Amino acid sequence: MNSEYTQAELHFRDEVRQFLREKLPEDIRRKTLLGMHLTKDDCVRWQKILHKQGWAAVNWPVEHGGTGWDATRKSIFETECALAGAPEVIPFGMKMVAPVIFTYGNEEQQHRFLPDILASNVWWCQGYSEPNAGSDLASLKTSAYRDGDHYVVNGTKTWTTLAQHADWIFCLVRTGGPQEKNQTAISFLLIDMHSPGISLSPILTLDGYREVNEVHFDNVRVPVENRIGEEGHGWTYAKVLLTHERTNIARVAHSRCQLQRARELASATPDGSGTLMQNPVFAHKFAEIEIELLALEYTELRTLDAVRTGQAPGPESSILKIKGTELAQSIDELHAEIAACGGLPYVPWQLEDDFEGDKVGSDSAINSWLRYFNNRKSSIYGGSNEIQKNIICKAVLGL
Amino acid sequence: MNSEYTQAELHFRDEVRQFLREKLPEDIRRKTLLGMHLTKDDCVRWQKILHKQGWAAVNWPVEHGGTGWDATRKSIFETECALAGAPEVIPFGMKMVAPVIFTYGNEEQQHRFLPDILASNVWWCQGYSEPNAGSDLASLKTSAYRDGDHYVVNGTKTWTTLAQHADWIFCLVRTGGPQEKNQTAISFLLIDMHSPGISLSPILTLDGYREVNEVHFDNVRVPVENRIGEEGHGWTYAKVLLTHERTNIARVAHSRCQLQRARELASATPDGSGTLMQNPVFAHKFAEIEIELLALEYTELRTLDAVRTGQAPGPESSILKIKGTELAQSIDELHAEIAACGGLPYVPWQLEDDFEGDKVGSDSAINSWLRYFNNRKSSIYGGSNEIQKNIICKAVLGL
Amino acid sequence: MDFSFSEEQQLLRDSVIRFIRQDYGFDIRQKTVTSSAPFNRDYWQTFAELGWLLVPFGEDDGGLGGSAVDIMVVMEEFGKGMVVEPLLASAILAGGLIAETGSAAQKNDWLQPLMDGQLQLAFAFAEPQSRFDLANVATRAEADGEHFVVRGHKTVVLNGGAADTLVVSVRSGTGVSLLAMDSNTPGITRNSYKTVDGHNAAEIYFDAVRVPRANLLGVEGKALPAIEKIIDRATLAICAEAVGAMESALQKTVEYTKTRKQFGTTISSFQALQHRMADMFIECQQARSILMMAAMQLDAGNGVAPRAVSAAKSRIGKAARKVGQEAVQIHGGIGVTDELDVAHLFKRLTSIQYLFGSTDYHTQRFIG
Amino acid sequence: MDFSFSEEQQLLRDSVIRFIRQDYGFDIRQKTVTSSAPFNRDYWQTFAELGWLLVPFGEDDGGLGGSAVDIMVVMEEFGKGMVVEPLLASAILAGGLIAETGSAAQKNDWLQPLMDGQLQLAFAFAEPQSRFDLANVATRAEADGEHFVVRGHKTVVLNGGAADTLVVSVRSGTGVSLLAMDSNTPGITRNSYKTVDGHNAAEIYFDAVRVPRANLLGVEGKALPAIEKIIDRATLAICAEAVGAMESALQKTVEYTKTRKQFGTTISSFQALQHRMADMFIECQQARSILMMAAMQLDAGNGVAPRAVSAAKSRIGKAARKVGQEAVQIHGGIGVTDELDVAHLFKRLTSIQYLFGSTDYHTQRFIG
Repeated sequence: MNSEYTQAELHFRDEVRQFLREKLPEDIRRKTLLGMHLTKDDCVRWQKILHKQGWAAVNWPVEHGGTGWDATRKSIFETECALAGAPEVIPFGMKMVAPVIFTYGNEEQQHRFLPDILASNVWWCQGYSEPNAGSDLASLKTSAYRDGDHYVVNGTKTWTTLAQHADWIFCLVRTGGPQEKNQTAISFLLIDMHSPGISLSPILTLDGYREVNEVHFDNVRVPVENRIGEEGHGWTYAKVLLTHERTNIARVAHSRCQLQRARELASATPDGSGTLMQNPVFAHKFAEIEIELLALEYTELRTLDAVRTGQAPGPESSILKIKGTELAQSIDELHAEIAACGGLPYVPWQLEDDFEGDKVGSDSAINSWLRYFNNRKSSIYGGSNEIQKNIICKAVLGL
Repeated sequence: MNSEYTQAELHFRDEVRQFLREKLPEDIRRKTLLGMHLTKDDCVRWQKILHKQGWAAVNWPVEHGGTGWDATRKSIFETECALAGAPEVIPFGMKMVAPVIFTYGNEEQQHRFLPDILASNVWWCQGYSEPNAGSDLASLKTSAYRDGDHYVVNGTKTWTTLAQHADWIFCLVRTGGPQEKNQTAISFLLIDMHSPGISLSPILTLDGYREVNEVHFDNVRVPVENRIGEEGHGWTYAKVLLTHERTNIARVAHSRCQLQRARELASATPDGSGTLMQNPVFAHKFAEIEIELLALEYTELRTLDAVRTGQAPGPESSILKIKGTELAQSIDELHAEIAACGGLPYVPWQLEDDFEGDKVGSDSAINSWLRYFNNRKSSIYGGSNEIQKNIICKAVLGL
Repeated sequence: MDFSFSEEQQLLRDSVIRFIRQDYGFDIRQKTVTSSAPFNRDYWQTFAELGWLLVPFGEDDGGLGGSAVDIMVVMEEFGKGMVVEPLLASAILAGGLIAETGSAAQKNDWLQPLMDGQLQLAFAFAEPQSRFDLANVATRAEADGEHFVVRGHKTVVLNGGAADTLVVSVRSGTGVSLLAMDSNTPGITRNSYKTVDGHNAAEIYFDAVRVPRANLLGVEGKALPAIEKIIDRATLAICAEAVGAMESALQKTVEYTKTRKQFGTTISSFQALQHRMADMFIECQQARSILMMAAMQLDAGNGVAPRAVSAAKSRIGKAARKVGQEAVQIHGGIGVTDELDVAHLFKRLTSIQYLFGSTDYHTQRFIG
Repeated sequence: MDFSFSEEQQLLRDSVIRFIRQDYGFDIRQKTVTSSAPFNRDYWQTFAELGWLLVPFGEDDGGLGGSAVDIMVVMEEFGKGMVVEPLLASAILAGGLIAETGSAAQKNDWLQPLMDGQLQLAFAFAEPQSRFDLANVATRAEADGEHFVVRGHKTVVLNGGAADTLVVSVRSGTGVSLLAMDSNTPGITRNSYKTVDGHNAAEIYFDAVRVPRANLLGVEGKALPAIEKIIDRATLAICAEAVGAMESALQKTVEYTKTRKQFGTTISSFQALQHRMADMFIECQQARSILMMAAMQLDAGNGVAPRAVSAAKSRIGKAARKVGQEAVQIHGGIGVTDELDVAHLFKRLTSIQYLFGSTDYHTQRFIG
């Protein structure tokens, strides 16, 4: 049992650090560290820089242009990116639909879709949740009836992140009749967002930003060749993908980076006769979070080690989701506390690069409350923490 | 809206204080403040002192020898007793069976039982819980079949506090056939503990003390005249009594007294270069408990005020049980933390008045862990806190 | 001991409840919040007509009594409706300071028009470096004949964008003083904005602002006790607001779970959620209890009031955090959208945790 | 990076598991605990025969390697079985100090017989006024020719009742020193007792106890670093014990809920309890993770070990509190009886929270 990196791994880490020092654009870095929403251009610009380096597709096999890294290298890469203030990849194309396509898609689909994902030429979004099926994915209602060599899709998807940028959406749809209630009637479709019959309704999140949308399908015709795998097997493919989604969800490096920023900010915040960081009660709370993060880091490493030695990331990885989001939220809350009433002004536009005018307070204070508000979502989306506990109860504790 | 006492109430408070100063035996006071188990003699001695003063039966009507006090006076009395270190009354006779007897018992039963309870001549215990019916009282199995002018009782009661001292037990028994599963088959019996067929099995609690027992009934013959009220109505009587049990369960004054002791002890406990009470993190935790207690005090006062103005103590009083026990437990835990490893030695006998020998550590440290252990029961007994939450959900939130 | 409201308080409460129910629906509130106006001025007139602007003031000043319990009654209902009109900033805070320290002439100039609904006030006290310390005042007022010359920067001044008259804490001589001044006085620059919870506020910069000595409120250099006293009243007011907001959040959460279906049943049937709602209920009740305690102690005026207020702010801050977060979490996805009232209750409950001192700050102030 | 045990560690672990399962049932353990013997001396011989007494020591001292991971492997299983035989007090603590500071002759005198199972040791460091401060030593050793004369009082000395030889921290000259002494040396008085968790301990009084200078361990006045190092190892050991005890408590709780019926169904079907057990599981996993982190840092010996150990003790203390309390609460009435193993796991988990520094103490030490 030991926690040392090999020489090769240390060398790889240095290489990543140097790349980030040289290639990460400063404006993107600033926004990321502040926890701001990035523009579409910001995201694509960074992805294309990664692609040029050959590091865009961290979790893809080499044959499709992926890095082919093992779990340790992936972890080193993601850690260094987060610590340096590089944005996280928008997951829908790269991390979510691509693994389904290269695992379950046919060769034609792989050639058609993967290169554009790899090069960040197309923007994908996800069509899983529906207005009346939050965590209960299997009860979805969006229908796709067969009409010749097309499906005709009707229904509404919701919580679709950044659908306003998207060229394509991957959807779970019900291909069986409505009487067929169970999961075997669900299929996995790729749908061109420019198809006639698709419309969007924006949903503002509680920080006032258009982060998610409802996507309405009104007799949208989708070629049958856009179906992944077999009809009625969509649920199986989606589940694999959900597990995939959970493996990097602890966001340890991201949290460590934000905690370090909190320390710097608190050390510069006056409190009584000293600084907030010197306040013993604040320092105690801070240390408890730091320690929890240390524990989570090793929980994640243990999971990676289990993957390395051939064990699948079991339902124990639900811990990563629960603790990862709780921790990120408590760090957001630390930032909100450091900012205190400095977080009250609602002036997000002054954080943009092109803002001209008198600024209110500090950028970090201004964005801290908005980030705290917005990230309440993280314990809800992607399988709510309550669902994760149900999984632990059923699959681990046998309850 | 105001929280002032009237002149008459202030005068009454002074009277109680003087009485306690003069009449509370020092040895009993010491044990109570330490949170030790009292002997039967301790309990009876103090009850008889109260009886001599006419203050034994705080919650009884005047016609049966009670004080007839209103809610405010009762509260003043109980507060002053707790702050002075007077023991709480053993509730089974005085507070639990007596209200059932003077409310639902016939005149003969009232004459036969109440005077001895008032004078603390007999010791009562409670026979509700059974080995397979913890919080689920209605599922009890102890049977009482009719045989002429007797019931013949068979079964086992458990968690019977201090049954080893008891002369009488009041029991819920099943008088309907076993097929009659619901609550309408339950009757309320008074049973002489000296009856043939009764035997006890002690249960040690986790502090090593014989606090509770199993009481076994093997063809115990109980005269029909010992039944309270009508056959099959026992559940109704018991429920009234359970509500009664919940009204003084917040134990605010007791907690305040113990919190004050914790402050004194922490102020005398070295920690780093100062005292534990000067440690900002400890002081913060202490203050949070102090504030919670203040809130609970006013929650209790609001309940009392509601009773005064004619509203029954509703299911909201479940809060008093939940918060009262949680607070008392967190104060116990403060004492355990103050004692730290000083609580490790298991030498309870050295706290007894007649102990001769070399003492280990301080009495308060020695008893602190035992009290912490033992009082884990308080969130379980008397309707567990989970059951109280169910009550809130059902009766208050309509869930 | 008596926990019931007086008849007048009951009437006052009913009138606020009626207004919120009939005129202050969530959609209407949001229309104000997303508009460029700092708040709805018609409603302010309504407040004046209904006499609510008199509530914070004693009868000597032409008010209705001004007890802490009175303020509590109004603010609790305001909390349920998330009212953004600046009763707190204009009347309780700035007005309260003038009532506490002003001369008869000063009250005539500013208090009377305030109570009539004609004048907006704001109290500018916080500075970028002051955090929660009311005595940490860097804005200076130098005497210059019959004037003071004021220089400095006040931050997040509640109602600062709308105020006609500012009450400003300044350092002058050896202590802290209060100056009232027209917000259009030359040398004053305001940068106004909405806050995350829909109220209005401003950064205010003072660049050699000349203020007549006659505008000094109370004794020069001795303003701190009055400031502390009025901030304590304002703290109680937002505690009451929080209690109202929490009760509303709980009620809406319970109702939502009774209609929301998942896995073929309403989510109100999930015991894990039930017990968490029971915990929210307990938080609400404990918060209400300590609020009443603090209100009664403030009205008793017996010297323990500051500690009582800090106890309340600390406990209610804790409750506000938990109830706000749980309400959002139990609502699930819809709970993090701008369209849901609960999301806005959560935001206001967050603000209240930090306004006039954070939870930890007040716990430490309680310790003393 | 590698989280797997070596083959030797796997074998060691299997042998402890087998012993606990076959020979250390709860009833047998309770027989020892309620007897007047400090522990079961036959089992101690078994430990010696199985080589477990060699585990904490390096190969140079005749041990098996003595890594922190090795200690972790044994202590975790001891935690599950609630083993009361004094591997911690005798071998890891007192033996560890002798291995760390002793001369070859001293190791021959005390370490060899310890590893053979022939000698019981104890480390007397805590004093009534010292709380968790290892440098707070009032017990004095005055030099008197070739002897020290020791006066003082050591409290709650683990295994103090059974120890043949005591290692005592004393103040001598300008610093803290370590003296080994026969526990029957004239002037030593012991008041022995059981602890609430079934171990044995003693108050030890030193009244002008004459100890030969040859019994000084290491350099006079310079013992503190060695003491801190060994206490850190012992802290890791009880952290591992806690992780084992918690896992056992969780497992027993889950099993109990599957059999216990209330309201016509097993209580394992109540979702409120289910989610609390999920929380317990998460606590167990986080505790295990940080334990492994600390063990690896101790073995790396890279200077961050003390902070790593404090992080582990702090986090595991928190988990121990929660898991212990919840296990009792979910068991209900039976959980607070002496007859249930879970009640004893809870008691041991409480002890571990305070041994070698409370949760808050270690959080503060982590801050530095």
